[in-house]
Amino acid sequence: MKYKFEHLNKTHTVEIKKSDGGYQVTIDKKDYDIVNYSGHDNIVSFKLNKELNNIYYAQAGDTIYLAVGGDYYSLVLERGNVFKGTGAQVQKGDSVQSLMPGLLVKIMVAVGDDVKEGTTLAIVEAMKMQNELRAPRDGIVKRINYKEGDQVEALKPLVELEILKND
Amino acid sequence: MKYKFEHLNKTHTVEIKKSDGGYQVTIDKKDYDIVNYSGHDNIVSFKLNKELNNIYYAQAGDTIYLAVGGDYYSLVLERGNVFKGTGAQVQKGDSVQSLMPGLLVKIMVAVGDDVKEGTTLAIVEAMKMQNELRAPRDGIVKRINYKEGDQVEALKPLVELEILKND
Amino acid sequence: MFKKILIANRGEIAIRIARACHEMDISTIGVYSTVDANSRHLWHMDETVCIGEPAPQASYLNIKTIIEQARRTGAQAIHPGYGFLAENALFVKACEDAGIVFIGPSSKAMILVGDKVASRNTVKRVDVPIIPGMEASSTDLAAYRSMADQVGYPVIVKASMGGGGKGMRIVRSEKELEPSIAAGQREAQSAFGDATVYLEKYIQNPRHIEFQVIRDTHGNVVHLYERECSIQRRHQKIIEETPSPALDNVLRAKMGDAAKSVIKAADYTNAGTVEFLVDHNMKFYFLEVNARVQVEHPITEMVTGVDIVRHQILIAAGGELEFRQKDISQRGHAIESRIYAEDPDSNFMPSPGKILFLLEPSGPGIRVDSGIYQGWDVPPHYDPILSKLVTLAETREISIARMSKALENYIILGIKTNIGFLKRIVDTEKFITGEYDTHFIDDNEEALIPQHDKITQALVAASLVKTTRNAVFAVQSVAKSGQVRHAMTPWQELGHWEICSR
Amino acid sequence: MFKKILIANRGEIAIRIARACHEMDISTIGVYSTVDANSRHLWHMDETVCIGEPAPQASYLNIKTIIEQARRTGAQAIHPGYGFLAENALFVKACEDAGIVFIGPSSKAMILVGDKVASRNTVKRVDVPIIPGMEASSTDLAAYRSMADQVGYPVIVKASMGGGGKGMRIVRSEKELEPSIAAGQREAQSAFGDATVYLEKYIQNPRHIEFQVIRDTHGNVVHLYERECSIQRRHQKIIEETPSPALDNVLRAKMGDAAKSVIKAADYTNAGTVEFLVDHNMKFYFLEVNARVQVEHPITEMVTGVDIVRHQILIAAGGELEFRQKDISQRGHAIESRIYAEDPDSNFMPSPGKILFLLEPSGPGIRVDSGIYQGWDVPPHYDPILSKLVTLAETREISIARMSKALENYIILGIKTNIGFLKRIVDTEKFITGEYDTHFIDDNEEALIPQHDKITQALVAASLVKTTRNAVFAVQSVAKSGQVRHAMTPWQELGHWEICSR
Repeated sequence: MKYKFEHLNKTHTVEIKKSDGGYQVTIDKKDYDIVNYSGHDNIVSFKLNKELNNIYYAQAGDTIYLAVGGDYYSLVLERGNVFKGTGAQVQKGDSVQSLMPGLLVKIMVAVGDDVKEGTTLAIVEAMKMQNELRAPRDGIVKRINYKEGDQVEALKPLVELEILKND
Repeated sequence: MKYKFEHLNKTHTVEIKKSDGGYQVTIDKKDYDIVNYSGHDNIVSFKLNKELNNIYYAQAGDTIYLAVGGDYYSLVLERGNVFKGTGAQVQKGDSVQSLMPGLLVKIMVAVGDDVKEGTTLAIVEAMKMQNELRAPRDGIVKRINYKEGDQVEALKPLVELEILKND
Repeated sequence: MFKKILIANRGEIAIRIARACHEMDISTIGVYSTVDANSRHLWHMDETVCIGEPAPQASYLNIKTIIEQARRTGAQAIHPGYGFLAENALFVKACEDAGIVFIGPSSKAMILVGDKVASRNTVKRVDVPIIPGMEASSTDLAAYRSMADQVGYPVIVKASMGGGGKGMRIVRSEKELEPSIAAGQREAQSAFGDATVYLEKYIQNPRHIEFQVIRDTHGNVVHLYERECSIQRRHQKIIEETPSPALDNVLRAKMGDAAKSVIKAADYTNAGTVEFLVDHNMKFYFLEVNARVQVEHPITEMVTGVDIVRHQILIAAGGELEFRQKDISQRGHAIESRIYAEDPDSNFMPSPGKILFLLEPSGPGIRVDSGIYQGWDVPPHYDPILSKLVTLAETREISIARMSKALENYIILGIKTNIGFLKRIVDTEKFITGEYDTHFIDDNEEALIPQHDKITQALVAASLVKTTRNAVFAVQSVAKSGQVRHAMTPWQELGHWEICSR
Repeated sequence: MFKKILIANRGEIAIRIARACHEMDISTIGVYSTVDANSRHLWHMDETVCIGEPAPQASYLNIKTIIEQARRTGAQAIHPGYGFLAENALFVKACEDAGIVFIGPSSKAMILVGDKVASRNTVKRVDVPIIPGMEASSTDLAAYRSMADQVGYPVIVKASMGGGGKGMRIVRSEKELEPSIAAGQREAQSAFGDATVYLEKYIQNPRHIEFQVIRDTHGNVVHLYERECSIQRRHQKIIEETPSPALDNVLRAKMGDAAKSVIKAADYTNAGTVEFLVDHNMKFYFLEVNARVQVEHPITEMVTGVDIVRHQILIAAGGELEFRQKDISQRGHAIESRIYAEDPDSNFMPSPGKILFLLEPSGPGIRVDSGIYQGWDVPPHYDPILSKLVTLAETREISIARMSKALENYIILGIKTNIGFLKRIVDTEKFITGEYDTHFIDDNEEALIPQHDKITQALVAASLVKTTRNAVFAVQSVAKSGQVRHAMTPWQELGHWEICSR
């Protein structure tokens, strides 16, 4: 079997096959011998380079979450069109939205304002932490869909921009 | 919905239907009003007679296991032919077997012996506890399938009897 | 003693309080916002009441509704926990007016210690050293500017009603002063509903050491020794320990006495904490009084054997302390790590979501005060604290080793947490030697960044899971749904044991 | 200090020992029988070795294999835990011969205290009171009969190599004597591989109180106070507490001194326990020495703050105790409940099988030493102990309340356990007043029988689950299998919160 896993924007290619007494795993072209494998509902154990590993895991959709000796990994199995957002905001065409639902603490711009890339447009607070939403590119504020004090939803356009063609 | 649950050899009939603001549950012909129900993967909460209950549960096959404020229940949903054994041995025709796998500590009879109902035939040890297997009826020992010191399997005939017709 | 207490909080602290109540045979009323209808603290309550929409202002900060529900349910007292209304003098006053006992200080003491400027003046009168700074807040920028000039930069902007680092800003030069004050005011308004800020001289690289004090209404006052709280990220404590590796017994006794005189001077009753900064010359300065049970109270409970929450309730009911200062000693060494739903790989962005798998550590010297469960959706509306992991051991060295192992065995999958980050902290040389101050996190950034040097093991595990486990899962799921096969006895299922396959 | 220790045990005690090792930077070698390949103790090991078939004789009691594997893996020491080989002098000798440190007493001391008859003689020499009985065992029934006549019935048959109630039989009249000796011999043979039994005067309704002693190889000896172990079922302790509600400080000091002189007289080193019976006149009698770490050691750790397993290792490595008797005091009150896989509804029949759901209690003053996990199949081959729940609180009253609540919050579903039975014990008036003896369980049978008076709630819950939950389960299972839907962020999944529905 061959898999591609994404971890923090890096893709790793993993090939796994049965071998005498275990598995051979090839990661990014390097070979590893796996012996003494045993798998349970949420934990797998195996020896790699003579070291015993007990690794907890859980899965949701294409993401597999792993705890490896106090270190944590979220690997996303790549199969075509996978959601990759990890930053505090995502861009959808010409709008800016919060990745988290939260309280709209402050709107820093008004409709018609000319904004430069990086200008703070609004501040959203979630889990007692404030996040600044910044303009992804230069543009003009076309529409603002919430008012200060509103609870904003995740991934819903908050400030819509008319992006200036830069050609 | 109507259910029959068996608990410690007693069958309870339960009928449940939606009501205004909750459920009406009829147990063995007595009515109960259930309000403020919420259900999760392994816990259900509801109010019964104004008391709040948080009850943990898990299911396997037709058995539902419940923890109710420090008290434990195993309810078996009845649908036809359900396994009901709870004693330390079960009878299958003319043989005696251990309900648990364990170590055959002692065989008290030999082939050809005439045994009375209640005679101890063998002693099996499991989890550091010794269990005596007794003759379910009068009979003659026809066959013994293990020897002392053997690890016996669960529900496999250990001592076979020729049951005397009592007519 | 009270028969019924309303717990005006959520999460691990609500559960902590409910436990103390039940042990004293007091029944508990839990409150929740609509988003918390499935939260674990409700499982520990005898009665539960929905108090409004998710936004804190609409529920956990809604004084009117909470007082109303306490009355309706017949609660004789309210325990506020920490955060939310815990240090809100208006709430304390509302309780007093409604004839409900507030488990904490009187509104008068709360107002005094809650006002950082007023409390500085009180403390000065009993000769406890304070940090040079403003005696009063101001609306005039010039006043701030002249104070900053007087004590010398760097200075620090603080919320007058604050706590927990909210509203704080360090100002290193005059040109930063105005924007820092504005930012501090905005955060203070949002966090405490009061925009008042004031200025203090900024102590460079201090240690943050606080003393737990407990005082009954009969005039008995006892301190329960110190907590070292210098491991902070963005002014937020994340690891605390006691005893402090910095104090000797002479200084410890001196600071303990100072803490008690502050509490007495404020006529403060119930449990309270006196915070100090300690500079590199081991000179200490009064910082503020925290008028609540603190997040980090468990480490004190573990080394002194005193149950702080239980005593809060006893004192609120008019009881007299059954011990004196000489009866209290420190035994062993305790450390607390705060487990937060935040992502160290993404600048500690909050990480709410569904907990897919949970395994909490247990065993000798391990205490977990947890507010979560497997399958729970952590909502995004509140503080990201999930639980607190506390270790107690004979020595500091063993307590650190125990914490490191316990963190490794604290498995939360499905959301991001700071567990790995905490483990890297307790594993650093600087933490182990105890030579750290409040700048520890910034100074050791390199060592604390996730290295992800076990990516190979993770990828091997993931590919093994994908190859061998997902099929098995499907079968298991069917069995779990209770729809399928005839019940087998466990005995019948035996027989397919692996043979020496590990 | 050792670099590698082999832990010749399984379950919770193997995990307890592994924790101590890791905290001391010692790596661990775990052993397992084929049926234990999936057992939790292996997760706590740095290396694991399969030592044979499930039958204890073939694996955990297999001296040759265990010594061989210790040699092969380079273990410098072996910790035996309790049960299995822990008190087997042949094993201790085999370790000594192989140059591997046995973490426990020398084979010489083990032989002495392991022989109940020889140890009685040793104890008599240091003027510690013993129960009247045989000075030697015999193969002649007449000798037993004359001894019984001499001390008067009732008498008790005991296994010479015994412990934990195995092989014991109370004999109330001469006609019961012969069959009881035969039964005791059979059980002794099966449990300890030695059929030798002896007779003692049977003390009516005694309390069972033991003292934990610790002695290094440099002659330092300290007792860590008592454990009250009178709550027993079929001579098996199930609940222990410390301090004992029966002792005053004078008797406590006297018994502590007696315990230390027994240990010194036997030239016993490492941790050991001296068991006493205390009769209704508060007269105490030496019973036996338990030459191992005991199941109930955690309660001593909690009230004294001393880590017993850690000190076992330190002493075995030649270390000197860093404390003296005056440094040790009791603080607070600790209780332990042993969680067993057995069915109180079916005469406590063992109940192995699959654990479908597990939630262990946690929080202030709660310690869980657990050897299980959700999804594990508890095998039928070994002792039914699953875990130990320990509470510590300021007072006995609060410790009992804490235990009662913690038991209620200890959820094990899928197999039968004694949790409900334990809760009923700590809830009885007699337990709460502390007026109990070793006959408590028999005397209070009525109150301890499961009433199942919450069957209505159980049936309501079951019908709600069947009606509303099983469909949801099916969906969940699919999601869990990782086969289906496109990954959604947790944010996208928000929005279907229940509105004040509780």
